[in-house]
Amino acid sequence: MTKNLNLWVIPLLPLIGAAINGLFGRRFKNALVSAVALLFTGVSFGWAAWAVWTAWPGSGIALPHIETLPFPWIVAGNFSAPFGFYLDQLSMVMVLVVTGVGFLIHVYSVGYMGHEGGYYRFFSYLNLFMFFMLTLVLANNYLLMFVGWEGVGLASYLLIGFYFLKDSAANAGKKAFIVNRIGDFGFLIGMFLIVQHFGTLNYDSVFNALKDAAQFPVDPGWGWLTISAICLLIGATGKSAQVPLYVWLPDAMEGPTPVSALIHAATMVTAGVYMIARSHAIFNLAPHALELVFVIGCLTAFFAATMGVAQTDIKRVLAYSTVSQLGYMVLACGVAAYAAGIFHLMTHAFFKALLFLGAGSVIHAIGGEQDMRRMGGLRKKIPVTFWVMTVATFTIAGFPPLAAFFSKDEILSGVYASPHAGHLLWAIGVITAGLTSFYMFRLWFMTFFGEYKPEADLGDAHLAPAGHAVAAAHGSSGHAASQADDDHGHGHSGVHESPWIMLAPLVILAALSIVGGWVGIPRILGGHNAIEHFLAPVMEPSPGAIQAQELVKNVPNATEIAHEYAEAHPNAAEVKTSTEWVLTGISVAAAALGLFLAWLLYYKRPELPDRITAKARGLYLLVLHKYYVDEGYGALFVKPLLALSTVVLWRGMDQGLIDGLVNGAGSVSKGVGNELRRMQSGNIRSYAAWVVVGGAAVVAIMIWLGVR
Amino acid sequence: MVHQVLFIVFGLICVAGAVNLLVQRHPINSALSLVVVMASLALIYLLLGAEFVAAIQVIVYAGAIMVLFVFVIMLLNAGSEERTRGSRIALFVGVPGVAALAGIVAWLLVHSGGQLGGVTISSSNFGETHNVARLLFRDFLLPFEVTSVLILIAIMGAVVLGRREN
Amino acid sequence: MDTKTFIIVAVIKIALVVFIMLTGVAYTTWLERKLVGRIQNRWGPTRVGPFGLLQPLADGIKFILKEDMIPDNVHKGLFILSPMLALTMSLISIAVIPFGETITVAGYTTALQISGVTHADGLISDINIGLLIILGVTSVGVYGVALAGWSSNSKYSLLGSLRASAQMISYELALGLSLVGILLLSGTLSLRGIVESQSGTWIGFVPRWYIFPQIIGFFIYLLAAFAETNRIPFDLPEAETELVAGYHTEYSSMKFAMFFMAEYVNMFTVACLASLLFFGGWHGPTFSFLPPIAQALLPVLWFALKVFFFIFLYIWIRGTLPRFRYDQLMAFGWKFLLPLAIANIIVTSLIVAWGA
Amino acid sequence: MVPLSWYLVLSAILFSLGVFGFLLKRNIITIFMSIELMLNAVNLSFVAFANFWHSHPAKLASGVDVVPLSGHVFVFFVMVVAAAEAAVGLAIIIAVFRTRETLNVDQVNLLKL
Repeated sequence: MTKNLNLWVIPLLPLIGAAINGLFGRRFKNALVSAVALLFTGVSFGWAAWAVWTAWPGSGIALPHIETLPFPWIVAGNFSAPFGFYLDQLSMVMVLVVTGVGFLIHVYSVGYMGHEGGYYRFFSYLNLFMFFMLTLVLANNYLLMFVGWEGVGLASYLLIGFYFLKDSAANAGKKAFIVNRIGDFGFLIGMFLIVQHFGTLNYDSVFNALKDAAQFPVDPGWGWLTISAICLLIGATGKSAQVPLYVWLPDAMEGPTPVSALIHAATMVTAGVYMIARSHAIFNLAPHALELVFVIGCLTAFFAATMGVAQTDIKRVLAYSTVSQLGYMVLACGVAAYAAGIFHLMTHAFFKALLFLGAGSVIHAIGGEQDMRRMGGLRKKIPVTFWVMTVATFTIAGFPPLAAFFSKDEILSGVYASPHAGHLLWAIGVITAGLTSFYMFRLWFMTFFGEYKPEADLGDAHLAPAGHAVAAAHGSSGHAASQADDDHGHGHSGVHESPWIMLAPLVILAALSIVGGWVGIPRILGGHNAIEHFLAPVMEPSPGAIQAQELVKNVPNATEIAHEYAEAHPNAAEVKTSTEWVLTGISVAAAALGLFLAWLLYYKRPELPDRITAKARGLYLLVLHKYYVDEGYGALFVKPLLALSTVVLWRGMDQGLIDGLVNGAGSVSKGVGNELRRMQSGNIRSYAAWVVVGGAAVVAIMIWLGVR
Repeated sequence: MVHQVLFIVFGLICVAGAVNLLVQRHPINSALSLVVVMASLALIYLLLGAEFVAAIQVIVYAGAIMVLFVFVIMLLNAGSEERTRGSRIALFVGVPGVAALAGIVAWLLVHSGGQLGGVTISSSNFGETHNVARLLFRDFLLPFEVTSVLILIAIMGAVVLGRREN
Repeated sequence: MDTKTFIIVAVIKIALVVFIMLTGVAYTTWLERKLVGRIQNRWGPTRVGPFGLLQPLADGIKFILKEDMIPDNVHKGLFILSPMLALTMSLISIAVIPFGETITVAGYTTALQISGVTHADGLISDINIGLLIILGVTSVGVYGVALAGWSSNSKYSLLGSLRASAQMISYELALGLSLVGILLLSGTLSLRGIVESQSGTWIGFVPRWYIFPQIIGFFIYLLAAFAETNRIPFDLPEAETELVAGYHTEYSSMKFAMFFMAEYVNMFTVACLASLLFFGGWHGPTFSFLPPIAQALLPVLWFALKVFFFIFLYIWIRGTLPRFRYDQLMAFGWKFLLPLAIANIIVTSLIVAWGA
Repeated sequence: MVPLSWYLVLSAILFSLGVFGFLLKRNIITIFMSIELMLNAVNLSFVAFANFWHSHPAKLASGVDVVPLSGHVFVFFVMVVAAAEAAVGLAIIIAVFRTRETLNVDQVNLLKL
């Protein structure tokens, strides 16, 4: 008897919370609003934990555990999409991450948003987001997942545009939504193809069907399987901000910081990776698609990292780092190391959320200032935040004991081992790792070391106006808002540590980002890679990836098999362990190099960066302006679209055709009327003439008929 | 032979009267020429054996309607027509129309002239009053009554229109 | 009987009848002036010839010799045409009036009627719509009067002609309808046929004349006829007191004479018609002892007597009755005579239908 | 024996003259008279055909044999209609003259009396 976990409670609770806050929030006091929000999210987290605990593998409940609600949702002919919930190892991880990190961020935002306007609105949106994310994660078919997918897009739009009075925020929200929609378009096409070929969208039936290789052989060329995989990939790039459709994430920083933390670091952006991981069976049978995946992943990782280096806004740096880390995850999925990808996703959720919340706390501390050049020397003023940020920075850079070291290493080794162009990708990966640690430590040094210079002139004209305006605008709103409750004078003099309600989640996250990695310690370092085994049943290896598995990973049942294997193939193992060590060493070295450079440029000799930028003017500008991608898109798509719609649709069609027709009909009848009016001249003899002509005509016709 | 001579004579009188109707400037002259036309038509009817119709033609047309016309012309005494430039349409559309009409009819008559037989001076009491009367009051009784109603309405109309608004 | 002889006979008959008619007209004028004179207790013309018998001749010569003056800005054509029109229209009706049975002269028998035709089998037939023709001609006769007044371009004559034509049009109706009674009884439109149908007698001595069954018809006819000929009670058009001479004011000499003759010929026509339709035409007691030629002419004598009676009636009435006012005249015509005539027709047709 | 077509030609000529008068004349009464002329032309053809059917009995398409005298009856009805029309027409002409002081048809073009 499979125990009924009624999983539907988990997403429903945040929905109820959102409804209550949304409908009655205006009349509630802030405390009550936050109480409601926290209560429902907390209970949902508890329920999820209980559900995961009861359904833990080996606890008698067969995974994947599917529960479908009784009432039908969409039934059309033989196609039906029920309200079904799907719990297996992958969704367990995701549920825990989403509810856990989500709850912590809720707690944090109680403090952070305390003195902002529209408090109840913020929390109802946040709860709404939780509802949609949980639906996405727990759905048992692509359609319900798509509902979550769109819902999450909506929530991100609402939250990015929270300060809707600011044009830039509204535009950013709009941009995020539109870019996501473009991605969703691809996802839809993919779903259509799946429906066409499988007749259903339910995961279990699709993946079981894919198992028998006879009916669905590996798709060598560009068959429909590859196409559908690519379409799913497009959806993922849209949602997880990969190369072509990443432009919305940096602008999404317009929203309040907890939003960026929750949505643009921990949960929403990972949806794409989750989707790829979830539909790994499809991708495994489409090698070309996989190639495309890891190409995009690698590109995104590298470029985002380079862009991150030149940013001066603290949140933008973190945004680009998110994009680059997501690039890593997609790269992992690309080389069929899905487990590694998910592992990195989990650890990333912890330290990236921590980084964002830390940055939020910093911004909160100095009264809303986001530009790093105006920060400095905050080490002593906000010590707790400093230590928490230090942990996060060292984690993301990839230093050994911390979480990211393990997950990133997993990915790099997976990449290294992958048969097609593994070594090149690995090289790029390591360079990106170096860059990542460089710009993180740059941020670290600029924010916490040196002296506090609130009035630093941001005179560098070449800075993108948007950024500048944003900072100023946000600053003012921040000032205004903080002015409201911050009694002691102008913001800069009153640098104060954030209240404990904000610091507690930071500390927890810091602990998690330290501990998080230990779950997946690789075999060579003594661990038995628990996360790997945990996810293995979900991620049965694709044919293409089997060699990689043998090279790097042993079979699921613990180290003894590994040892036998090692004896059986000594050299493979040898090669394997020695290369393993080498890889790990190189990645740590890259991280250290990044630290040293950052220390050198931003602590030791702060004037160096200006000299370097002066020398490599062109390159610096290029990077600063984010390779002119936004402008490119604008010119390539937006302007022609606008031109098309004004010239062709509006002027040509609407004005010319439709109005033309309508007015034309009017003027034609007027003209005809005018002509005929002359007939009624009152001149009797003209009437006579017409009568005669008529008579003649009738006679002629009759005769013609008669004679004929 | 006599029939043809008489027909041609009366026909010519008819046409002459009709042309005179057009040519004359003063309506009284054209009215009288119309009376001549009607009288000659009455005679042609006699040729065709239609005695009753001829008599009625004389009494009703020549004797009543034309008298009415002459009476109105005398009463109004409007003088002869002045040469106002008439509507061009009448000339450019009407005249060709009539020409076309006449042409068509003439063509038809010439075309089918052959098949139609001749018309003889009927000696028998063909068009006598009692034959026409029997037909009129038996087969065509309803139209007869309807025309009487028509006449009644015409009389009322004439009275109402003719009355001087006081 | 070939056409040549037919034409000769016709010409002779026409000449004879016209001559008799005109002299009759002339001497009617004399008779009228003598009678009116006697009525008004004076002698009338006595100077010219014994008892003024040559007076008509003198008048004739006078009319012929007088200057034929045509006033200017007069519609010349119509001015001259209208008297001729009046005279010819009135003369035409004589052609249809039968005087008697037949007469054989020099072995050739012919009907005593201008338009009468004697067939080989002795049957006499005349125009079978004679009455209609007379009605037609009288209605066309209106033109003469109307045009005369209008063409002489003077107020009085115009007013006179308008009144005359209005009067004649209105009374024409009554005239026509009054005769319908007789048609119902006789069943034919030809005058000879009507006269034939009046031969014989009712209960012995009463002659079968239509005067007795159609007494109302007779009176309507008489009044309408008087109006048609513009004679005294209805002679408003040329009422001397009001319109100088009515429509023939501007006329002089011969044209005036024509109008005058036209009027008297009309009187004669009316008289003949009355005697034909109501007094049985030439039917009268026949005396066997007369020689054949006299025997043949006796009916004509009867007919002449009856006509003379009516002419006498005309003149008698002229001498006694005053003139109608115009509205009385019109009202009498439309509101009294016409309904009466229609009533008469209805009654007669009921009797005939009941009889059949 | 006169061929029927002569009568029809005469009728056509009279009719055309009537239409010409109807078109070219400017005096309302003259126009009215030309209409009467047209009606008379039609009457002539009726009577001519009546005589023609009398001497050449024929059957209608529906099998009913043609009644020769119907021509005369029809002429009778035409006359009645013409009389009615003349009466009303002349009354209108008088009314027009009373307000317009002219009988010229070109001046009477205000679509009301």
